[in-house]
Amino acid sequence: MVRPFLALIGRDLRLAFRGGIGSLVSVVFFIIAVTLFPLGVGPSLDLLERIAPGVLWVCALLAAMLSLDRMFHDDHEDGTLEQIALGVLPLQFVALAKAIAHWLTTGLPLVLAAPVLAVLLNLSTKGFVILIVSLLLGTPILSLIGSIGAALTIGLRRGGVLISLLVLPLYVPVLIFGVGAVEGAIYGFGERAHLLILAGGLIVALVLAPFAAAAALRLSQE
Amino acid sequence: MVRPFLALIGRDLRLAFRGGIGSLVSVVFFIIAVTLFPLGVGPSLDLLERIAPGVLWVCALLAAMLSLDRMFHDDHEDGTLEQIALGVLPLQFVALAKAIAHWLTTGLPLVLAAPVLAVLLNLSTKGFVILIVSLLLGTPILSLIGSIGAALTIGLRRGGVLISLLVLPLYVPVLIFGVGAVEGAIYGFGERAHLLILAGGLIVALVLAPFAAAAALRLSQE
Amino acid sequence: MTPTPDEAATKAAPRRARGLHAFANPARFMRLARAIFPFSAVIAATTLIAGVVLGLAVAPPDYQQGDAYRIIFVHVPAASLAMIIYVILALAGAAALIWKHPLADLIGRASAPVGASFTFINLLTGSLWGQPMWGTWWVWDTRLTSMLILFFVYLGYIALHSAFEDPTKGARAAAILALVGVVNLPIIHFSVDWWNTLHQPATIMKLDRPSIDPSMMAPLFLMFVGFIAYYVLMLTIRVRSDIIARRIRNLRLAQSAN
Amino acid sequence: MAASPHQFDHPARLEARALGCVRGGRAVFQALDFVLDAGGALLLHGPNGTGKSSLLRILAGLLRPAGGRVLWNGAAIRDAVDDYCSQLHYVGHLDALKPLMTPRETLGFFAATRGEVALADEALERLGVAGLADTPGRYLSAGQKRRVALARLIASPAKLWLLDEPTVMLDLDATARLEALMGEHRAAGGLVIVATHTALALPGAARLDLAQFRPTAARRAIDGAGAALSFEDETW
Amino acid sequence: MAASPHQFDHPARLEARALGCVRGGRAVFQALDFVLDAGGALLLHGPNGTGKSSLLRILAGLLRPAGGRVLWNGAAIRDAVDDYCSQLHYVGHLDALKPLMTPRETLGFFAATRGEVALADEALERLGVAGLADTPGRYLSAGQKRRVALARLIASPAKLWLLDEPTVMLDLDATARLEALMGEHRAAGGLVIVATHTALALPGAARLDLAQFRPTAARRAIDGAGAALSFEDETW
Ligand code: HEM
Ligand SMILES: Nc1ncnc2c1ncn2[C@@H]1O[C@H](COP(=O)(O)OP(=O)(O)OP(=O)(O)O)[C@@H](O)[C@H]1O
Ligand SMILES: Nc1ncnc2c1ncn2[C@@H]1O[C@H](COP(=O)(O)OP(=O)(O)OP(=O)(O)O)[C@@H](O)[C@H]1O
Ligand SMILES: [Mg+2]
Ligand SMILES: [Mg+2]
Repeated sequence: MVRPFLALIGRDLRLAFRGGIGSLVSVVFFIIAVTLFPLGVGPSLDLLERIAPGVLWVCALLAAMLSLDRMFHDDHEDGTLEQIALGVLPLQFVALAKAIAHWLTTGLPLVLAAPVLAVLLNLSTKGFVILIVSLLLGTPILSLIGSIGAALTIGLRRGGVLISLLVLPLYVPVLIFGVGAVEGAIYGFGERAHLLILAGGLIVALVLAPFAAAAALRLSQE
Repeated sequence: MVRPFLALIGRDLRLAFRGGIGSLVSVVFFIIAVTLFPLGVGPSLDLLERIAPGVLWVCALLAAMLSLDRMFHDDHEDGTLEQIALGVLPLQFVALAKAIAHWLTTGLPLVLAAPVLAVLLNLSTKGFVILIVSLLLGTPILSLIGSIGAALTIGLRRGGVLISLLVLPLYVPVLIFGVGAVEGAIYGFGERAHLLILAGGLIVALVLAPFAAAAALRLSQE
Repeated sequence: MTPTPDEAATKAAPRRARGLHAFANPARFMRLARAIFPFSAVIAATTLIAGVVLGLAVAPPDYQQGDAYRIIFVHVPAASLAMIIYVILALAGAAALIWKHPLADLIGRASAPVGASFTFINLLTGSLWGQPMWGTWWVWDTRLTSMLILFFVYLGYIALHSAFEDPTKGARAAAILALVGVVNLPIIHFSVDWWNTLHQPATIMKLDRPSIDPSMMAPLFLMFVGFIAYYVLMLTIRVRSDIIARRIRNLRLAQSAN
Repeated sequence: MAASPHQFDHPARLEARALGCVRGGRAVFQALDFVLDAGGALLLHGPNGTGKSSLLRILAGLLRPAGGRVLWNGAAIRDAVDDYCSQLHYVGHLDALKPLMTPRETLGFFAATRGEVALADEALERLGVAGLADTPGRYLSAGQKRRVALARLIASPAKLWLLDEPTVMLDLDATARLEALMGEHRAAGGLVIVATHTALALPGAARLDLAQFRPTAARRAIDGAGAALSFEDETW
Repeated sequence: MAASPHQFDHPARLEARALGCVRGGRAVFQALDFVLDAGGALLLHGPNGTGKSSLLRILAGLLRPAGGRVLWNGAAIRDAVDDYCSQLHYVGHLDALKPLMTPRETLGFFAATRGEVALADEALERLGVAGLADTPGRYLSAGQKRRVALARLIASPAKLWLLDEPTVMLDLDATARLEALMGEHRAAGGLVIVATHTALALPGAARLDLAQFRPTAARRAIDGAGAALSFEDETW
């Protein structure tokens, strides 16, 4: 069971690497979106500093959301998904492997790019570490919840938006606690509670999301 | 020449309507992104009012950008594009028709949704009309420029990011003048100049973009 | 080939569920719906008219807000219905997934637009009310925000349902979503509550709760009953028309085969 | 005839009992029965749209029948899907090849999802595309892709082969290779079910004409209407 | 044999002169010549990967040859692409059908892109799928899709038909219909070029074995290296 699981993750990573810059969809989007803000909102440093945690987290969330429709799409189109379904790996592990690969190729790069962008937005240095930690805890939740939305919309033309609409309400709590942690650190009213909730959410999502996604996958093959 | 041109637009619109809510990609993304901001930045009305023009325009721009990779993708994948290329319509008109259909299904809905979202972000009422006008002038430019990027990345896996990178530099001026117009109206230092520049940009884009896109289409054909 | 009932389901299903399966018979459901239809129509019409009359003409104006408060007679029942219907949606989703109850699909499909409309009515009346009361159409208050998110949840449900050409598949997908969403609703509520209280204190003057006068309570209650009757009415109409539409569609498909 | 790379010792039997299929709300076939024993082959034929592909997907467990059962060694496949899946190979219309992955990698990956190690070189050799083992999928012609898809049959063992129009795009050489492989597989105790419109040498194969199981127009309408409230078209 | 819906009065001639093709940096064929006159048919055959599909795309103007020219009525097609395109029909591997569009709409749309009005009903009738005219593409079986794709040939007139493995997925009935259509088209003065691996009745057709134009291994390497910097492989 472990070998097929790792094979699936490994293949997704390999394809992502071969895809060249194309596989960096989310980070590139993240960077673009964040850099547009100073252009749109104006260069005032105070203002930027105040909105920095929110802008960073919202953009991270949008970036994670955008690549979701690719999670199962190609594999479904070219028949790979039905072959995987015929393999020995139970569908919830297929979903889990996909979510992990998604996080490694989108969430993790986001986390790595965040510090640079935080400087760009003049984020208070007190928030730096917590920003990273909150992203580290939050982005995997986004990938896991996202795998449900992606599985539900397999085979639908233009599933992309639908996914956004489906996962958005589920992303809101992550956003609120993520930003809450960073602001808590900056304004000094504490970040622990928020981070603990994020960690708890991650565990719950790890346990439950693959089952929901598996149910959706089962539905997806015509 | 007119009939194939209208047939192309008509078919795109019909497919968009049949796609149900899925065809509202951009508006849904626009609405989602805009609603996420108050959640991230906090509910303070002052702050929201100050960043409203920027947030609205950045989100509109991202929304328009996101649906670009769909412009030629499906038609390329299922062989429709090669049939269209074998038709009588010169490629620049194919590109123009695609850009128009793209604007009708993405840009126009954005313009229509903007007032409601402006209310949510507490945009000053003085900026309302100018926001609409600037979007009406700006979003077609985004579609036209976008058609070049979309044509250049036809057939590339994950062309999505590449498109973003290609069109972004050309989108930035639209963003700056769009926001400039709205802020000019709100803070009373005038919006005419900005709007005129946008209108000029639109005319230039209408004339030149289809040729560039056609060249890109031809390049990918040969 | 008569469609055999799902074997696994019949084997695993508890007795009650098999009882419910009786209604899966379209003909029986149609009879039931026909019976309910006039009742719900009459109740909805009378209570809504009475509620409007009482609310607009009989109830006294509020000493603070004047007549603007009358919007409450729509605003509050709409909010309740919006939430009640989501619970029904989730229960229908569970029934569809666990007991594979076909009627549950149709109920979910029929309920969602009604729930979404009530949510929208609540949002709309609230923001119309907010303009005179708070001086703004919208604030990012906890209750408002979670209501807005509920509206998105409804839209997602409807969109997912209609995205599938094959109605049964759409129903199953939507059922999964409804169940996932139900886990999420309390979380949203809770997190949104927390979000607002932790940040800067609310800048908006909060409305004092009007002490409810019986003359105000009566129309409120009537409107509430009227909304529920209206919902039942819509449910029966939509489920019935769904069944008929599917029959027609299948007949047409079958004919086009040869 | 070279020896098959895989030998199957225990006898196996696949049975379809009163299978019915409804797609898009329309009854496609009904009351379909067959029995296939180890070493046997079944050739599905019939006009376009009579349900050959649908039947193969039902047999692969990818589509749920509207009625009836599929039995593998006497047990309903729905009760032991995982075990059953690992004993079959399904090659459908889609080649399941990635533009960025080479045939060798592809075969390795699919064998891994079955918990096995791929005999990639041997498999590609047998299909006559050993020279393309390291050419990314995007550089392959239609027939070359098809050959790689068929190489999955050899790369990891499975008793039951379900092949949907396998000869499509294949040239004469490749068709002959496929015929040889099917012969060896049957000789080794495997089962083969093929849907095809073209001539294919399958000595002693049973033939099933799907057109014979078509419901009458009247029945179809009734079933379709009834199925609206049941679970037509459910899957997995 | 029913009369073709379209008649072509002026004679036409298609010539290939010293055509060469390089794909993915590798030379596929070279020095390929043929002449085809009105009423004639050319059957392309040869093992997988010898360049049949590539040749057809070159003839359709969708792929640029690495060398040589294609002449239509004596003029190089590159000089009058638009005019040439409107005189040909290309049916490739892809069916160009949308899941959400019905066959009638699809045919209407493609005819419109050619500036014409589709004979949709007649075309679907001729391919035996008149009953599916209003069924969305997603409900069609593989062979039904293929029939709709082939209906494009009838829905609007074109002198030159370029067909890439048209019989794939077709049943016997549909194959016979296609053969009849090709016969009528030729009788009416049309030209047909078909790449196929299956038997197809094309009386009096010239045959071209692509394997004969394969460059030698040495040549292939040289050509490939030279072509690496050119615009190989840009396709639609
Ligand atoms: C768009 C804006 C608004 C939204 C989305 C909204 C939402 C809601 C909801 C969901 C409830 C039901 C709460 C429950 O049943 O537990 C409710 C109740 C109520 N709303 Fe609003 N509301 C809005 C604006 C307003 C405004 C402007 C006022 C008056 C100034 C108002 C006054 C009330 C009152 C008096 C109740 C009933 C009291 C109670 O049950 O606690 N609302 N609203
Ligand atoms: N898109 C492509 N990019 C690069 N090389 C390609 C591409 N498509 C095909 N080739 C290569 O070009 C050669 C000719 O391919 P082509 O598809 O024309 O062959 P074919 O004769 O049609 O084969 P088949 O019988 O398998 O359809 C093959 O060797 C193949 O590897
Ligand atoms: N995805 C689908 N959704 C709904 N109906 C479908 C779907 N695929 C096929 N059908 C319908 O089901 C019937 C059987 O299709 P199937 O693909 O099994 O036929 P087939 O025998 O394989 O045909 P072919 O020879 O054309 O491949 C057809 O009438 C078709 O219209
Ligand atoms: Mg088939
Ligand atoms: Mg070919």
